[in-house]
Amino acid sequence: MSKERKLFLIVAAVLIVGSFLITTQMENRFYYKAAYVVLQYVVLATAWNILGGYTGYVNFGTAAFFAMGAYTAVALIKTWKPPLYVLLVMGGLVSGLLGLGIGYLTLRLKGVFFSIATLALAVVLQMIISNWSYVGGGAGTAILKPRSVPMFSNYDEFLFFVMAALAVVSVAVAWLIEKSWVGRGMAAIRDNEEAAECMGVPILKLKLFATTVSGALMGIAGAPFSYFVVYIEPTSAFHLDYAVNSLAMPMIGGTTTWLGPLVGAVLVGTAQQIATVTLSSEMNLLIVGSLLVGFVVFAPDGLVGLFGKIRARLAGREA
Amino acid sequence: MGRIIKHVILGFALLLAVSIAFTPAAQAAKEVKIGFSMALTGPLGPAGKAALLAMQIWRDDVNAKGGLLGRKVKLVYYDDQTKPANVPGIYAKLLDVDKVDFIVSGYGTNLIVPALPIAMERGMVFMGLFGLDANAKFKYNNYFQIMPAGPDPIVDWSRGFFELAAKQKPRPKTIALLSADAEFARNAVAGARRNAKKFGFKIVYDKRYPFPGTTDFTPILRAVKAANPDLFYVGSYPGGSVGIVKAAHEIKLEPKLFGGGMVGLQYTAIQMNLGKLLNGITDYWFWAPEKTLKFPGIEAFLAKYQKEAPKQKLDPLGYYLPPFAYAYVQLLGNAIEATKSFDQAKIGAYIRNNTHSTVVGDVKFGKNGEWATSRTFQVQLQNIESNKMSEFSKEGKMVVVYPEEFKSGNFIYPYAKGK
Amino acid sequence: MAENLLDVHGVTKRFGGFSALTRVDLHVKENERFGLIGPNGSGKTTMINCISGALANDEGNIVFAGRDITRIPAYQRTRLGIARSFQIPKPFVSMTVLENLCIPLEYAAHQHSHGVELRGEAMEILELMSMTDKADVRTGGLTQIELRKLELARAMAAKPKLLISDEAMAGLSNTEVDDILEILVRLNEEGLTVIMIEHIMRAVMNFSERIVVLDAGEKIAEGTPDEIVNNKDVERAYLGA
Amino acid sequence: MLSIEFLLNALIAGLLLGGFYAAMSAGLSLSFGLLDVVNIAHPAFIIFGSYLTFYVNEHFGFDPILAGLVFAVPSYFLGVAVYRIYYNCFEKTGAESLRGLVFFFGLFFLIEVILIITFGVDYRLVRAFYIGKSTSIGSVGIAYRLFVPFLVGGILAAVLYLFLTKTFFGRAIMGVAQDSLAVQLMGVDPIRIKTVAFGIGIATAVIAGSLLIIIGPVEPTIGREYIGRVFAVTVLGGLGSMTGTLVGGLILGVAESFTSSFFGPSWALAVSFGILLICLAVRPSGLFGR
Amino acid sequence: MRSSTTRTWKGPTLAHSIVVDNVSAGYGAVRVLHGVSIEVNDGETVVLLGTNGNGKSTLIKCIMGIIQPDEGEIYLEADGERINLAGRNPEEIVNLGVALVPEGRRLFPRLTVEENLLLGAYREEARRGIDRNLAFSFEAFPVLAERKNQLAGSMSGGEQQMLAVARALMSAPKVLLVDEPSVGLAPILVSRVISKIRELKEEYQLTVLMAEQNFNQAVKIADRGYIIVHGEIAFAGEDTEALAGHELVKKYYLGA
Repeated sequence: MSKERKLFLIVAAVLIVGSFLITTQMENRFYYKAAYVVLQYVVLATAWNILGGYTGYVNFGTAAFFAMGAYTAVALIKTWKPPLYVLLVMGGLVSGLLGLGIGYLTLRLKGVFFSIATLALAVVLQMIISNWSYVGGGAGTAILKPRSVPMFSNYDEFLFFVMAALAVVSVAVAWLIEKSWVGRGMAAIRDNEEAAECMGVPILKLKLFATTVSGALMGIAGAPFSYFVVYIEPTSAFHLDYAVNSLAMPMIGGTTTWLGPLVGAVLVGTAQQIATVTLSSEMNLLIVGSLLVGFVVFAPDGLVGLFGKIRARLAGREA
Repeated sequence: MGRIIKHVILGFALLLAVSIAFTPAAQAAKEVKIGFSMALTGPLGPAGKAALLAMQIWRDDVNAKGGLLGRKVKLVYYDDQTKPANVPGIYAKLLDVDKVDFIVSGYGTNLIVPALPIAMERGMVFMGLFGLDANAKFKYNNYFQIMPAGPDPIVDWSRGFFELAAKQKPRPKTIALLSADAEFARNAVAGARRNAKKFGFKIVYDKRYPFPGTTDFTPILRAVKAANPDLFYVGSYPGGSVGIVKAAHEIKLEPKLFGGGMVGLQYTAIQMNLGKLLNGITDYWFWAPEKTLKFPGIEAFLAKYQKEAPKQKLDPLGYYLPPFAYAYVQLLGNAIEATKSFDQAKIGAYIRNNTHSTVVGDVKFGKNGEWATSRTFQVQLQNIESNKMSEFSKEGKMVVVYPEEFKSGNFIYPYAKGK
Repeated sequence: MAENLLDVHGVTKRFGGFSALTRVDLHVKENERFGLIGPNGSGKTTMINCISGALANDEGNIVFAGRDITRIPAYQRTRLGIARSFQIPKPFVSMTVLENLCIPLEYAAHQHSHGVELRGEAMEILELMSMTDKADVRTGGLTQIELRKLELARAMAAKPKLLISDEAMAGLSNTEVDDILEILVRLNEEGLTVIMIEHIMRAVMNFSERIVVLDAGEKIAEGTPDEIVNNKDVERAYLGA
Repeated sequence: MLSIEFLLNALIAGLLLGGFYAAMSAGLSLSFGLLDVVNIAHPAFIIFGSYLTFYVNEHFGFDPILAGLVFAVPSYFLGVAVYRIYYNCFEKTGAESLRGLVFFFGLFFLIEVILIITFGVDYRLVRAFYIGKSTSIGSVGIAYRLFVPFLVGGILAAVLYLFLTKTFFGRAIMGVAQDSLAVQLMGVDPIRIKTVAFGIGIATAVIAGSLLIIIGPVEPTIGREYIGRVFAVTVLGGLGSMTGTLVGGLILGVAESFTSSFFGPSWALAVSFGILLICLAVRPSGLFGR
Repeated sequence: MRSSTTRTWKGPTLAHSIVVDNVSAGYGAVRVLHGVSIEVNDGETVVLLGTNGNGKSTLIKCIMGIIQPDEGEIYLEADGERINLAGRNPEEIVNLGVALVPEGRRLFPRLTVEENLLLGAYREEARRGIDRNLAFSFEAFPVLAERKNQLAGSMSGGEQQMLAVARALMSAPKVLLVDEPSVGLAPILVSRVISKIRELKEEYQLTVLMAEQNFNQAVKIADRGYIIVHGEIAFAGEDTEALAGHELVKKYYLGA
């Protein structure tokens, strides 16, 4: 167990260092921008999956948590322009608390009501942000990103590195949860709440843990958003696409393991980036929608499950 | 253990595949490439598509004459889906992968601002298409914006409306302000608020409505009616504009002057739907088939546009955005020709320092790349008798009542008289 | 005489206007084999739900191992040593049999203490149930009998002081019933207290040292199996007046 | 500003809007409230209906209401097909909770995209003789544009109410949600009942779509604005109660109208969603939850 | 125990009877019934006795098509026709004129009393006589008439059981199956329900099969009965007196 953990952490560290080294070598900014978006979806999909995949509660409000992270950052930037890591921490904190709150309010309900409540939450928060003129309100506001940053040749590369590190960290968090007693307890809740409670699993605590961690990761992913787009306004920060994608990606990749959302986010996210600059975006949406419905109907365990099945079949043939 | 390593390798293989996918095809020889993002889907999609058509017409016009400095023009564009988050990636791709020679903006403030820092970093001339004060924070000197708002765009935008109001006898005293809760409308109303103060009108109602998400405007307009304003300035988007006009007629809301910043009333489909309901409304306008606005080349352009538009299900008349979409690339092209150079700094300086003749008239830029003087028309809709399209391509329906210089008919006051 | 492990004092549970349990007392001694019987709808399952914490009783209190547990949540009761099996099996479907056992082992028996070899312990329990060959099978691949055994195994994996077996034998063949009885007897010999709810009279009568009979939410009899068989009230409850 | 007349007008406007909200939510009340099928895509079907209405109004001059009624028939079969897929893929295997929800979410998205591809992203409107006219009773003004949807919505809710309580089939729909085995014991095939009920739900969504486009212009993604509203109405009124849906719709309409009138329209949406959140937290069975 | 060969074929009459022939059934891999054969002849009231978990309800569910038997056959002999029930689903069987008062009543708690009754008359044949049957239900159970607009879920247990019986009769059945009518009822109500069933049986000329653990109540109305233990017919009493051999019954019941 611990040997596996060590190896995983080493790989994670190597990936972070690797993504830093990439920035010293490669110039083309487009790749950084595209990679940033894909990595941002890795974080969101992984975060969604901690609650949705591991624990079995479908969150339609990803955009709310994401945007709360982004707007926490905007408010801070407007106030005293703290360094990025402060934005990340605060964005995570606010969205984590939001997750805790909404969890406390609704998790005693049937799963479906939780989902509807998250949907409603996104709308209410968007309204509130739209009416808060300090962060630009409905009109939005332009955010000047710092002109330079030590060790990086420009801010885009720095943002890419930050998001790469966040992606690695969030996948690592998901992995640690999955492999720990917490993750096993979450799986028990997903399978049967009543039985889980009778086996000694503190279901309310674990569910609140899941909403908090999931929300916090989404908030952290949102914190650098305003620096990335330079201009932030509620409709784009609260866009339903975040909810659809962060749910579709794990569904396509597979929801029960850390690998599923990663694979889903990388594949679908990359495909979207390519489609944005090649196909028309209607086709882009059509593809995501069809993939989502197709996978849910035909391959409910996602790509990871599909590969597992194929491998099992091949192994069976060899034997 | 081995599994993790395998996954990592898999991941890198994937990354590699991705970068191959993004590698551009072989460079076509000797074209001048102009790159931009455009809203082809999403809320701004319809207008964005029309703008694209206008730009394509310009490209064909230029190429028919032999191109720019002997090189053919090629447009490279991607759909930003009206999502600001897509814009930075698109411009990075245009510059680093497609290696375009020039960039111009997409349509609308939200989609211009995310691209501006990129243009700044690369020191490129950046033509803007309908951005409202987009450069206020950046103050980039090579940014030029084609919408005729004026040097202080947010305030100048509605100045005409207020100047008209101030001239009436007896002088109106009170005003109600209503805006959609989104970028343009809020800015427009913010400007109106300042103008109201400047002209000494008392604000008796000042509220925002959610956009999108408002189904019915009746309760809102009743609240306005209860406040009984002389003037009613509205900042709204197409969906809301229609709802507001209809609800205003239903509850017989009759301020003395009504309109201002309502987007959508300039669109042919909406005009055809509202028909007679439009009469008497005074709204901002950019171009109308009035005798005072026959700028050189505009009629030829519109003829080409109107031939193609129905095929693409675009606004069939195209008076609103297309002439300006044509003009902002026309202006860039003319600058290239005039300087006989592809040097960004030279072209920027030329645009900054000269007056340019375009299909939307003479353009001179001032502070922050906005027009040196405001030329936002106030148009009053008059004598509309039916819902037919031909109704709106005739002279005398969209009467320019401000500024004096372009005035094409008489202003009818109060609103109820024009109804 | 051993001390009472479980004391249920005057527990009442109402659903709307309907009283499922009316002031019921139960006293289960340490290491006792205790039978709880009653006709259908007499309130047996409600009683278990109140003891295990799935339902909150309206009146009365429940004391387990000297501690009042009336208001503490179900998972903590399990950790204190009350485990139950479900009448209708509720396995964790995404897990293998072994992983199913690891949940209670980890959460209730060891409460996440480090360095415990869960698999080994789980295998021991499976051995007891003669299910070792199914350790790595997902629960979807189990037969009904195996699912019932899993229910029991999972309850035992919580390492309880008190095991409540809710109709664990319904539908099993005679030999299978004997198998399970044997397991329960052995566990009891090792110190486990067992409450058995069962319709298979042969099993309850043979197993139990003491039996309580519920009817329409009230306790109508208590005694040794012999006393119960010859109790007129019990006969009336089962055979009707 | 707080005159009786003003109050009355705000109330009437809210009630008119509320009747329409009830019509929008009636189908969801069937599928979600009675059949436990969480049809998140319901608003997308409404917008789908708006576009069908737009198409025949634009090209053949069909009256929008008539168009809605005519299209209700084929869309019933569309609903039947959707439910068949849902049943076979999710309900039968017992995987409906998570994946079924995601299925409908994906469907929502697909319908949007298909509408964009077919009709473009423009705002679309319809014409009808009653649009733009109004009447007044005393000091209370009533716009036909709102009154017609209110009327049709009310009739729709009433017809559904009568159908559910007065016909054998309707009672079977009510029954199937409560105990599908017991319904079988009455000689009813529960799957058939559910299929028909879901189909009717989609048919009403399409009718509601024709009402929506009478009230105001519609674009393909506008359905998103109504997800929260229709669920708010359904949950607020109490799952599965047609009377509750009607009352829930009226409450929401009046709440929005009052907020718009007295506090400013920008809070209207938040207030109605706030009601939903509070309702979920405090009394999930809704006002009329039986 | 009877073997299936002793069964006599009835000529073409309007008779309705049920024949269960050597049926084995269960849930998943759990066998609950092991080769059970019973028959219920036209106009008879037959009780199926035994404590819970012995297979009474499973047998009733088999007849009703809720569970399909693994082995053996179930016939409905109706109007001279012999219809195999195995493989049919409950709604088909209801349409053949068999109705069940299920264990636990399974009313529609959020429908009114009257709506519950009307839903009982869903099948085509029952709709024709609906007014008469509804009137009869209200006459037979005056309490239902009093509470016809009350929600079924808000009534007391005894009233609910009455409603369940009345609802089953609304489908105008020829054969009535009753599963554990006494569950959760006070003794006084049990006897009231049981005697009502007898009364109705006479009135409708029904054939009744009742599963019941309350022995003393059940034998009051039974013509004869079976005792089922561990999924097998342990005793077939040709009349109530044979069943009343208390000691034997007690043995089977309490396992003593």
